[in-house]
Amino acid sequence: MPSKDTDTGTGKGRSIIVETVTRLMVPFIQLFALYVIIHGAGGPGGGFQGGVIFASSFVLYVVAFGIVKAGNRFSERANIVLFSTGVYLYAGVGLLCILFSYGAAQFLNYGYIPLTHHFEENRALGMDLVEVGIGITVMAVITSIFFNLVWKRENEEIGEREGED
Amino acid sequence: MIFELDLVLLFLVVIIAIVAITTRDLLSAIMLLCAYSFLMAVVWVEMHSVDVAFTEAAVGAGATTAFLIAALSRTKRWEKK
Amino acid sequence: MIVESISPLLAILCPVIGSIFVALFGKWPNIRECWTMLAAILQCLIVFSMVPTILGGDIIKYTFFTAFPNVDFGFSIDAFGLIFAITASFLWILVSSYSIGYMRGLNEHAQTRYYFFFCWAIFGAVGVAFAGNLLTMFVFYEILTVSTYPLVAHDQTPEALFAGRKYVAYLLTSGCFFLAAVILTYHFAGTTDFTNGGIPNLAEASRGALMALFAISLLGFMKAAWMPFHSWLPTAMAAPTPVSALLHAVAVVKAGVFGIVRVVCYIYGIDLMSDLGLGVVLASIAAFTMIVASLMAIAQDNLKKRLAYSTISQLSYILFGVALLNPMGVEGAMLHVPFHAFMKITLFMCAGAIIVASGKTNISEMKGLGRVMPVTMAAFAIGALGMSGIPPVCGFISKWYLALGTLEAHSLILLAVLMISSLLDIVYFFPIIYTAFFDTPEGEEFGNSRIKEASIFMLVPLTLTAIFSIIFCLFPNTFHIMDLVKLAVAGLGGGV
Amino acid sequence: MMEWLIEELFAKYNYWISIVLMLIGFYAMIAKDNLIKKIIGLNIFQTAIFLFYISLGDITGGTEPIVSEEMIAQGYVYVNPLPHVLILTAIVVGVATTAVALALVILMYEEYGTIEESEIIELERERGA
Amino acid sequence: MNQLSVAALVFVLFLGGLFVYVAEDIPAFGDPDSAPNRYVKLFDMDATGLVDDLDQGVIPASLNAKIGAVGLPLPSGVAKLKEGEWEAVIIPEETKQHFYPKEQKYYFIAKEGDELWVYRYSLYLRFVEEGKHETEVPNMVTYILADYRSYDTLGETTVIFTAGVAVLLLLRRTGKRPE
Amino acid sequence: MLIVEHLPVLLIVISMLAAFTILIVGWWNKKTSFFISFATILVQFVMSIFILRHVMTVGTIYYWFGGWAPPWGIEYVIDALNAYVLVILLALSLICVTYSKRSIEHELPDKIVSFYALFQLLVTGLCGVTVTGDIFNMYVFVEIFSLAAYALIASRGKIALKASFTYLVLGALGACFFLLGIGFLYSVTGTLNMHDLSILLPPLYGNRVVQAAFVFFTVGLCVKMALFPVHTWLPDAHSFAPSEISAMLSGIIIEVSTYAFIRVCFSVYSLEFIIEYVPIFDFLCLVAGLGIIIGSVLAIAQYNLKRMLAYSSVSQMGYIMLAVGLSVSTHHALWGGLTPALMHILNHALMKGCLFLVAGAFIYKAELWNISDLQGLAKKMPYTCAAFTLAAISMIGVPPSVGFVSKVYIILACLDAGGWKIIFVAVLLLSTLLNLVYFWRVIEMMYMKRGEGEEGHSHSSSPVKVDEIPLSMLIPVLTLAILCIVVGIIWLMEIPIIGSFPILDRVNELFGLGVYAP
Repeated sequence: MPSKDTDTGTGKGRSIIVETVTRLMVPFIQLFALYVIIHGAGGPGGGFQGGVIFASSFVLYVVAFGIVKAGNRFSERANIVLFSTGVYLYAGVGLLCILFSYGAAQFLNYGYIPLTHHFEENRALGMDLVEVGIGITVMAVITSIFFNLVWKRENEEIGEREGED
Repeated sequence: MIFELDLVLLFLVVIIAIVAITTRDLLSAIMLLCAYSFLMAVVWVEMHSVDVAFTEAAVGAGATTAFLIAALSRTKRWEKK
Repeated sequence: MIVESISPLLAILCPVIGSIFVALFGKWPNIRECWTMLAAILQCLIVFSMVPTILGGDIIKYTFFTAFPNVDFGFSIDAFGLIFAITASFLWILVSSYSIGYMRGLNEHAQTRYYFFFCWAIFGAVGVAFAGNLLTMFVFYEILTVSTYPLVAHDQTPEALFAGRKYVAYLLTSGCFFLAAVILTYHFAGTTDFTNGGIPNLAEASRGALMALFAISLLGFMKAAWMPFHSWLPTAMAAPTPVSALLHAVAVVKAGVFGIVRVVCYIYGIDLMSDLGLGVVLASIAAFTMIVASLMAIAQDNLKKRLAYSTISQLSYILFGVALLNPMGVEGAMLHVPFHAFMKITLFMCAGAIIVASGKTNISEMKGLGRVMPVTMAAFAIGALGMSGIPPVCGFISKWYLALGTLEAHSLILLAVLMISSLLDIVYFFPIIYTAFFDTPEGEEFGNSRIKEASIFMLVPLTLTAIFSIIFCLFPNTFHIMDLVKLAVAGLGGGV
Repeated sequence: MMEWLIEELFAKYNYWISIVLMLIGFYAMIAKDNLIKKIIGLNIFQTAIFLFYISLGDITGGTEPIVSEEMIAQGYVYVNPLPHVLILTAIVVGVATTAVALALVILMYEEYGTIEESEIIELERERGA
Repeated sequence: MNQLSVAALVFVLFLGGLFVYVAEDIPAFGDPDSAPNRYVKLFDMDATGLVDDLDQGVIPASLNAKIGAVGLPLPSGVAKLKEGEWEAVIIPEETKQHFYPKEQKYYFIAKEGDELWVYRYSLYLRFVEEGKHETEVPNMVTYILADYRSYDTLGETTVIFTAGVAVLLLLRRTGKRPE
Repeated sequence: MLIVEHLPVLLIVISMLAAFTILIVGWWNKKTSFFISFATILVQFVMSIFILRHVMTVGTIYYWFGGWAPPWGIEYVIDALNAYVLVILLALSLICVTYSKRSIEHELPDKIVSFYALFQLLVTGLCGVTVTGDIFNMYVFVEIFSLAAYALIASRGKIALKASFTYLVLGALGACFFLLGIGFLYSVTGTLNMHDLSILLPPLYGNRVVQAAFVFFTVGLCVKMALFPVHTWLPDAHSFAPSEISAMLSGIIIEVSTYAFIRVCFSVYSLEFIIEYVPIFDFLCLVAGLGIIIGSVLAIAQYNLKRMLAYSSVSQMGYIMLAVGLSVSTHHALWGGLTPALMHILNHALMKGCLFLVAGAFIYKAELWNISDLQGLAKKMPYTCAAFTLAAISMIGVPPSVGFVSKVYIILACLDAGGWKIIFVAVLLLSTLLNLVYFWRVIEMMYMKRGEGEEGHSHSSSPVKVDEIPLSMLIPVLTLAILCIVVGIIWLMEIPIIGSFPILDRVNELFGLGVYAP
């Protein structure tokens, strides 16, 4: 049986301070994550790191409120769509390069996407798009993995009971 | 690269790694792994690879630890023997 | 002269197509068996149609494709191959007819499977006969092995299963050695084609390697049931009698012996064999097998078992003849291939007829059987006489040539062996005839004559083969057998 | 001897540390009975390899690989960014492997009630018998 | 100490031995001239009579022949860096203009004694010197990650996606959650 | 617009996109996931045939990602070897995915969507490994297919979890070694492109780092391909995975790892290095020979059908590695070089694929796991059993099946190599016998042992009702079984069509094998 002190399941022993601080923190963490994703071009960071940070905000939420409450506020279906959306964005950008150049350019040759008139700037923008794609996928996947790892069968009953409240 | 700091950090990393695999309390092993990753990230910052260090801090010390603890919450905390 | 012809392909396709129809018409026994007969007759006709060409001194060739440099996958039919093919395909007709009687008589199960694999076994046997090189021969040899397994284990009793397992274990093991022999031959000689007088390049390999290769080749032909690798054959008598008859007197064991003759005469060549002194080795193996198997046959009470040991002994006559490495010996050996087949198949069919009609398997129970089953036992007597080498049955002719061969080889010991072995043949066959005809019957069944002759389907084939056994003695050139043998031996060249 | 110490052992201390860490991780992966310990060992092993890569790309007196005009003007040398890229990829692979491994561990715990490998093998043998 | 750990120790010692064997040849830590960081030597050749040609920006035929024999693309032009050191570039053929690198710094040629040592520049050089102009992004790691080696990154993202689906397959909540 | 130039990348990308799509669309309608997967693999298969044709008629395909020239960017290189493996890989995947429709609906009804998404990712990873020309890219794709494989193996739960975990630990270890090998090579050459490496390495062959890197590659990939001493993950993983995954594992995954090994040996390193600097191939032959025997012996000891097949895979990997090991010492045009190894890669995929699918069919129909359960099954499932028999006979090596051809070619290669390697002839023959023992047992059980309640000669009593598997499972099984014979004849016939010798000759020519005289 799981020991009590590592039990993240039921959210027993909730603390008002932790909850309040979490409520305050989560938006800032997410903002920071977005910053990291966007700022990847200029400084350290990028889609991957940003995605993980974004996911960590959900992790924090779970830690503070318990998996049941978090699970109820978390749409799995949307998450799975996000799973794919990110990678779609990435691979799609790659394919667009081929399409827009009528087969002259290679996969992921961003310069050929006609976002601006400048070849090099196209590259930079293409990279940004790709980073966003990575960010979305990583965020969705890390969140999903974490939720799946934490979620226990017993929680379902509790979840149903709380849902009735 | 600050050579003395580097050396001290690396020795610390080795010690933490050894303790992490020998301790019987899995929770502390996981926390030690977290510390290990974090120190490693510091070492890498110190080796001018900020991006990798950032990632390691976010993933190694963050996501991996979260996963491990999540898994631990559904299994056992103490190692047998 | 080499004649390219499609007829070998047609001959070999007969059983294949036959088997397909057999499987399709499995629900209607009459149509199914019609197809078997039809395929058998057609194949036999095609095989006979090749005789004139071969007698004209030509070789019929049909090549599918080239598998390796200098190794075609294809057929090449010479006189010796044709003898075997004639034997196998002609006897197939008779055995098919016999099978119908036997299988229906005993109301056997899984008859479609039986006929299906029967066709494939003939396919394998004729393929071995036609094979133009070792590789092709190997392919058909293995097909023969695999397709006879369901026949051997047909009864599906634990005993039959054991027999089948033993059969496969022995023969596929020997298949491994055969494969090794094929590849080593190819490695040493650069080709595996059967060549009159042996493959010339082979002589360039070292003595030790050739000796080893010969040993491996011999191990590869465990189908020839030479001792001490014979024990699968008596065990395999658990199969239905027609199977024992055709496959263990004709197709399977003869394929093994045929292979050894091919290796000795057409791969190594007589000269190389005598250079290497391998003839002595082969002769001693054959002599040992002849004597010991005869002795063991005496000890058997089960009729089929006794016949099986007799087969082991008789097969070694062929090896013995070849091992003499002179024309007379080889001629005797080659003659013994069809002659032994006709005689032994008579004996087996008789044994089967006895089983169907009276349910008796042991010799000691057959007292007075000759009075109620006169035709069967008469045929049996003819076969037995032939086996012992007594005229006017064809066994006499082949033994005569073998004896001449030993004289030509100036080896009195070998002559003595031959004589002793023939004597032993008489010792184990005559008691059966005596028991059947002259012993007073015991038990009631004979009185009420509840035992009758077996059905006409069985009786006709066995009478025919018995008659043929006599005809072969009186007119050895029936089916041009003698001509073919002479032709084959003349082609061997070298010291012959 | 002294020379060897200075040239091989001391000058390449990063490699040595990473090798020691690899050995520790490797040992834990093979010898530890506890499944979570194995995963921890795997993480240590991987991180050690990352350290090795990062050490390859380092240049004494180098600076972070983020281009800016001032730094070029001041004559800075950038460290080699390629190993960093490779390691970013490898880190992701590592976390993915860990996640799948943990999922397996959880399921095994639900199935067998233990996360010790030897006990699982024993239970399995009992079931088989 | 069970059997497994003994076996593991043996393996560890074996591996450690291998590392000790190797360590001597690993480039020194922080060396700016090591293969990944600077250049790797291709071959050396007799320098007699070639230096003048190189100085004038002409590539000697013997040098070309040797490079071709190794299997690398031939240089299109040579620029003198300083006394005894040259740099060769490759300009892609006309038909391949849509491939991005329009001019590639490829070879480094140095005169050592009376031999010419020909080096291949490492990837590092191009990433550092040209990356910024080619991609308009200052962070080298980002532009290598997302452009030069973007396909690896797509693979990496697919890896994490795979892990997500794998965990879904293994641990998906079976019951229906209340909405 | 030269579409054929883009085929290699489209091959991978549509596979990826299909995986992503399956996950989304499957959320609304489960049934679609099969059709998406099937259609994608079919398209991929057609593409791979075009690629093979292009490679054989026009020449090697190069593809530069993002337009970056090779040492800087990632490059795809497709020569005869890649194209050949690619076709085999996709053909077997196509067959497995067809088969999986009904069996997955039956076995994992609530996991269909994620199953197909992962299956598609598995195919993606395998294709990625096969076509890439960049060694780090290869590592990434190795990880993709490994992760997918771990999860797929574990998808049945229970003991499969343990098997999957063992595979995961060993696989991750192997991948780590591979990564370390890449790091070592990078540390002395500073490049990751395989062709570039092969140019820069020759002067450095004496360098210990280069030699150690080779050892790491070998060890890492040997774990992945379950060569004898490190095969321990294989039997459990193969026997408890869903059958189509077992077929993929045995038929393709370990073969693709072998492909990676061949690629590293001959494309990154060269013949000279293997012969003179790290003469590891003789050792490899020995290990493979040992693996052949021990795998077969262990297979005899099994009573679970799939487990027996899994051990047989260990032994068959030995065949392939033996052939690879012999490749450097043979120099005949026909069976020299990699020809026997590549032949057996195809042959093993056909045979083992068929056998595992049949084993899956038995499980699907009646949960028959053990060999003793199969008593008299031939009457109930005649076609399935016939397929099994054909494949089993191939494994034993009865002519003219594929097993026979590989055996002949490997033996010829042994003889060609000469010296002490002739003992492998004996090893191969012995292994044939052992194969005979364990496969014949099954055949006998299916055909000859009477089922329960069946009396003596009772063909007239109620015949057993034929109860075959659904057509969508039967057709793949029968296709593979028939291919076992047809391909065998094609190999023997040496006729110049796709899948026959010209491709293998091209491979040998590429690596300078088969004509090399030491």
